[in-house]
Amino acid sequence: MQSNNREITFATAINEAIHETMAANDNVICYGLGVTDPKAVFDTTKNLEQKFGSERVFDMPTSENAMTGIAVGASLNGLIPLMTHQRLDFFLLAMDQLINSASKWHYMFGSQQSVPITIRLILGRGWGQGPTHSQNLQAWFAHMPGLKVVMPTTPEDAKGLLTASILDPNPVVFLEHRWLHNVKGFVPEGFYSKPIGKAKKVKSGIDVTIVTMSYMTIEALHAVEYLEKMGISCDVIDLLTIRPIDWDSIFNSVKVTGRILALDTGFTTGSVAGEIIARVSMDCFDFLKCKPSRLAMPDMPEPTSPALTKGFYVRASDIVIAVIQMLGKDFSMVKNDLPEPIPHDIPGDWFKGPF
Amino acid sequence: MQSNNREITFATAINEAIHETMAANDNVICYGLGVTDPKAVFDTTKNLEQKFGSERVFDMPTSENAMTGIAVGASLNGLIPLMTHQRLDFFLLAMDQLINSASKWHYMFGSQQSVPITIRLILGRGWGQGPTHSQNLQAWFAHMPGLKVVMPTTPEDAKGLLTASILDPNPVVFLEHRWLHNVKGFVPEGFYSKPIGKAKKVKSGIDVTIVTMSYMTIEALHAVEYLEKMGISCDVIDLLTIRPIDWDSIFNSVKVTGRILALDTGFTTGSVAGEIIARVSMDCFDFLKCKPSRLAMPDMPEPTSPALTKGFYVRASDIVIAVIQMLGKDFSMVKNDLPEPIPHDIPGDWFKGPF
Amino acid sequence: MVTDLNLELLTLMMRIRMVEEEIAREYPKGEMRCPTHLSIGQEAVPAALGLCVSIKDMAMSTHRGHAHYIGKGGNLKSMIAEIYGKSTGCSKGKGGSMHLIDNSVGFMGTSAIVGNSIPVGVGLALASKIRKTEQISCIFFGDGATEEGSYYESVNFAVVKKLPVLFLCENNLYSVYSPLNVRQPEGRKISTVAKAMGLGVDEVDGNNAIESFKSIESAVQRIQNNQGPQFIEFSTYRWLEHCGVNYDNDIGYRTEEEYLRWKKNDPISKLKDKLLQEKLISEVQIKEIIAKIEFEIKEAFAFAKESSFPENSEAYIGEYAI
Amino acid sequence: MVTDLNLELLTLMMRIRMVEEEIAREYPKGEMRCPTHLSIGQEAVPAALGLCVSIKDMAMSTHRGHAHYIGKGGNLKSMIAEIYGKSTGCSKGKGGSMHLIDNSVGFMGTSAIVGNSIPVGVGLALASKIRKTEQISCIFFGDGATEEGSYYESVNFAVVKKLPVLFLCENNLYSVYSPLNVRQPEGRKISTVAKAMGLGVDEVDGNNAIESFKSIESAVQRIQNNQGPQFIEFSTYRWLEHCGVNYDNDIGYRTEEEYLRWKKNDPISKLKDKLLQEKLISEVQIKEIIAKIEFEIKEAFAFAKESSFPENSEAYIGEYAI
Ligand SMILES: Cc1ncc(C[n+]2csc(CCOP(=O)(O)OP(=O)(O)O)c2C)c(N)n1
Ligand SMILES: Cc1ncc(C[n+]2csc(CCOP(=O)(O)OP(=O)(O)O)c2C)c(N)n1
Ligand SMILES: [Mg+2]
Ligand SMILES: [Mg+2]
Repeated sequence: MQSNNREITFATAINEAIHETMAANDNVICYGLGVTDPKAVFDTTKNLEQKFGSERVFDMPTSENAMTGIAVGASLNGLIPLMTHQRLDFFLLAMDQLINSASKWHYMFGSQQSVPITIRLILGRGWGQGPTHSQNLQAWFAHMPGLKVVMPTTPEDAKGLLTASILDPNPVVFLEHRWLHNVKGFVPEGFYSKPIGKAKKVKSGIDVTIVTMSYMTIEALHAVEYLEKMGISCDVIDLLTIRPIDWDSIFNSVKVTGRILALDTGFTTGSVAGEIIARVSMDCFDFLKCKPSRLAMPDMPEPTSPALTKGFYVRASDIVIAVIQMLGKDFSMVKNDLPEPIPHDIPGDWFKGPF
Repeated sequence: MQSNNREITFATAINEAIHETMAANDNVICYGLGVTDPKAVFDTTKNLEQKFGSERVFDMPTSENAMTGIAVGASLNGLIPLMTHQRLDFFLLAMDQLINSASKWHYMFGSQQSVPITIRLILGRGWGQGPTHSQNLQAWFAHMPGLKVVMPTTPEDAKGLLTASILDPNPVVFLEHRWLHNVKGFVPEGFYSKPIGKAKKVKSGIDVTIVTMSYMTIEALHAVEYLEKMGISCDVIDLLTIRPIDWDSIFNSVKVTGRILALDTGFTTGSVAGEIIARVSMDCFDFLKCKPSRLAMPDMPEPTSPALTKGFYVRASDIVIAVIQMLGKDFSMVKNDLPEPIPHDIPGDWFKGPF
Repeated sequence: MVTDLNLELLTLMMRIRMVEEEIAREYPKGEMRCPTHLSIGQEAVPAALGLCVSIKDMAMSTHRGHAHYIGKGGNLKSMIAEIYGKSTGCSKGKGGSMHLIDNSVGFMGTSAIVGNSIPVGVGLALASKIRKTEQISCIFFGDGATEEGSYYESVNFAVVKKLPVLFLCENNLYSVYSPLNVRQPEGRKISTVAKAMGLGVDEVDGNNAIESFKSIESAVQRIQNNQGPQFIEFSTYRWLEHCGVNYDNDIGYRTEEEYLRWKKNDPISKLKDKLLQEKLISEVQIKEIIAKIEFEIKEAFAFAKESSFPENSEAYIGEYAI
Repeated sequence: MVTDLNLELLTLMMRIRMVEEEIAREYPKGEMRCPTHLSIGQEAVPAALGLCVSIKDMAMSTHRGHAHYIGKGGNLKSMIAEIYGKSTGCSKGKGGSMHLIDNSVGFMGTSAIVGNSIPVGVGLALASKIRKTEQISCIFFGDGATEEGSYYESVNFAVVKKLPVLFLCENNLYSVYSPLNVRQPEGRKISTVAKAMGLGVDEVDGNNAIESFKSIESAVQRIQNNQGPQFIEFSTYRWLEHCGVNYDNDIGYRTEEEYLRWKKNDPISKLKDKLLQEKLISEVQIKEIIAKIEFEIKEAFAFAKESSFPENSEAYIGEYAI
């Protein structure tokens, strides 16, 4: 790892990870709709074809299921495929190959062959993405034996974890929240990887444990800043990997704080956050000082109209309120202090739509 | 509802529900692989073609995804399709149509049209079904807004709930555990329906709440019988519907017992049982006398060899032990008293393989 | 009669074009906050279909659905309001540009998932056959959609059951920025495969409204004569970017020359010039048509803008039908 | 040379048949506790393929995979042990009859999900092309699998990328108990559609081992000559029930006459009688072959039965590769 750090975006970090990994290993191939087009999947696949040639980097037919099976087959014969989809929703076409082939191959053939494929899925939100361009179905993947599921937040983690995902001998689902692509952060140059399955403490505190993932970490950090001013300190754990989950980090934190709030970017019922509440309630029961809490998306398809998504997402203010409620304090000013940004349906000024 | 009760199997109850509903409503159609073949999907579709003709009852090409979309379209134009798959695993091919079309149509088109389709999925277990013929992925469906998900246990409930599912104006996933098909029970004659979304108390007790579903209810009832002899009484709630879940029934019970054990036929992590533990821990925290508990399938693909499935499934003895542990009593005799049946990989003598 | 048809085709194409152009003008203001795929350059096929079938016949479409909706006779105000996310929108703001519906004219819906609406359209026809309603189901899709497995599954079932389906493939050479040759074998025609699958097949210049009309008309007749499901491949071209409202010939996935060649082949100018030349229509008439459409469009946009947004609480309603 | 080939084909077919027959005899004892799909009647194609390609070439197969595994040269002991669920099985008991693998001879796996192994086979070929290993990927599937969308998606990609794939469709007229005509349009051939999709195509009597061999041989040559992916449709028939080991002509989905007609067309007797008639082989030789195979089978079953079951703890190992 080089020490020379620079501020780059999450999207550029993804791009660097692919460049570095393809340079390091000739067997890595990269394909998906739009991978070689002028928009380069939000710039994440920029210059790959130029650098590594059109045999290793290519566009594909709109055939999500077969192209996943093709990744499986290619991986069985020596390649390391990285496939990209511009929305998770499109990948629902490929559940047969992901679940019946990729996730089980190693187990069901007696550990003789492994399936080192990585599937990048982009999670939509806001700006009229609507019901079928906004689904955050990580809970499905986290339920499946044989899959690893990665959901980074920072550019640095994104780069290191994408490298690790590509080189991992197992099928990895790598989830990129669209609202993170333009977030900037310090990222080491050159090739490096970060361990899959390790959560990260992004803030230390003693009052409440906040377990979070992906874009929710951004909101959590806003919330924690506000809470600090109130004298409340939170232990914030960014999961990074949601299968396998780093339970030790969570349990150790809860054993100190005695309080847990789990955040999720997906539908509430059956969410990964729910699994976290369940495990903490079972494994840390005696440490809990108050009822555990969860904040996730409403159990509704995401509507398209901006009027309908107002107040629809979990925001810093909701997190603050949930934390304050656990501590039995007054939260009447929170919504005033932390109003929903206007416009509420974009991650920042950089986002000009439509995707 | 007629009062004349008779003992019939779960499979016959399913068959009756379809017969009655097709007779009551000319718009109901029934299709799926094998629906008209001599085996009649484990006898559940017997005589339907003879009775209702080959326009309304028909076999189909092996095209799970399109045939689901075709059900959606047919339902938008006045029909009420009932589709059957011999294993849930095959239906993974159809997630696009189930999730992106069926589950969202009503919402995303502003409540103008509904999609009254029912998908029967059979859940495999044992006898070498192996990794891709045994998946109990109800947690996926229970996570999806817009779907209803039904998992009955008894023949009586199966008949009433299948009728309700077919006639419900929404897409319903109806899950039949293969180990229930030959279970017998009293079933009313004639047309009747039972409400979707209502759980059923199958046993009243005060010490521990057991929340269960589908085949796990059978094991739970064995367990409860044993526990009764030990002087432990359980409140057993058979969910019947896992989306939407009847939270009131669960919470009311836990408020009395202060202890909960949730059972599931699916993989442990991310299971419906986990969601139940999470909700109970959040909503009934102050009532809990001890840590909540969950028993579900190992987080592993189901292996094929009978040697490998020995002790793999949740059995009455496991349930008994979990309950006794909550009460802090001795469970050293349980595995002796309640050994795994031999052979362990079939539901009973009636099962001759291979499916 | 023929004159009337020509005029109707021209008018309907102009209506589609002018609506899309107005959307393109207004879109940069950021009030239509949803992904929007325009059909400028592709007006002939939707217009021809709309004039060929009755409102009891059904249509299903895709992400690029405005033109099909308007062609089929969908309510303009409701469509514009939907794109603006208003409660008066055809999907009450829940769906946006990619989820248009007007059941009153048989426009049954659109899907934002490529290939997804094809089996749904076949299902409509299955019901039509079983319920003996004599409706035809018309399914619009692009060249890219024929790469999805569900397309083949749908075609196979339609042929097995001899369903009243008209498959309308608008081949505009691109799927997003991907040209055909990275997705389908060079030299293989979509219609050739369709024919081998068992569909009755035609191929036609999708920028020629009259030829498109004739092709659809005869396909509809073949369906009505029980000759089974039919397929037409239309060659056409979108002028603007895939999603959004700008020209994008500069970004490098296609050439300016290619675009100019297709622009010359504009379905609207071609028909207009022909009718003017043959004196079947006058400049004055055209001006009148334009004025009338402009008025309608103004009305529709005013309606949309003035309509109220749905109450926030509406977001939490409609998971289930009752 | 030709004699040798004939003899090899006959021997390999007999080997497949006799293994399946022994499974059928032992299965009712309930010690092979997994769904099992036999290929009795369909021995010619797997034998021909196995003799046409080298062990560096790869094969992917389906639920009905025993014959393909044996044809490709898979280890017999490991297969039988797998069906018995033993730790010495080719998948260590994890997979059973429907999950056979022998990487040492290029038998890359099978799938219990219809159509599922087709794209996987195409992926093998993609790697072969990119890594320039010169391997061919041979994909076995049934008539039913051609109804799955993933089949078309796979074919399309193989043609676009000109991959070294040989698609082998064993059309045995049934998918479980469903005859072709409820699943595919009457009169449409699977090979016709394959050809329209862009594959090089042949059609052959899949019960004629020599013809099957020739067809495969020439398809392999075409692949090696860079003529792109190839497809062969073999007409054939399974004698026993879909899943399990019994005759089931009595249950009503097919007629005894149909079965008898196909039984007369037995690939093994046909070749054997021909060779006997032409005096290219003697009854004595055949007895020797039988004795040799019987010995192997006895050994394999003994091995399987004597092998130990996997430790129970093995069930919890292998979720991930390390
Ligand atoms: C299943 C799926 N994959 C990918 C996408 C992204 N996508 C949106 S539109 C489109 C292009 C489809 O091309 P075509 O069918 O030719 O229609 P056109 O846009 O040219 O009208 C793609 C790939 C999607 N919406 N759904
Ligand atoms: C996706 C899927 N759908 C259904 C099944 C059930 N099934 C198992 S084998 C089979 C028959 C397939 O027929 P074909 O491809 O012709 O192969 P054959 O059995 O005739 O060799 C079916 C439908 C399955 N395993 N997977
Ligand atoms: Mg196109
Ligand atoms: Mg077959």
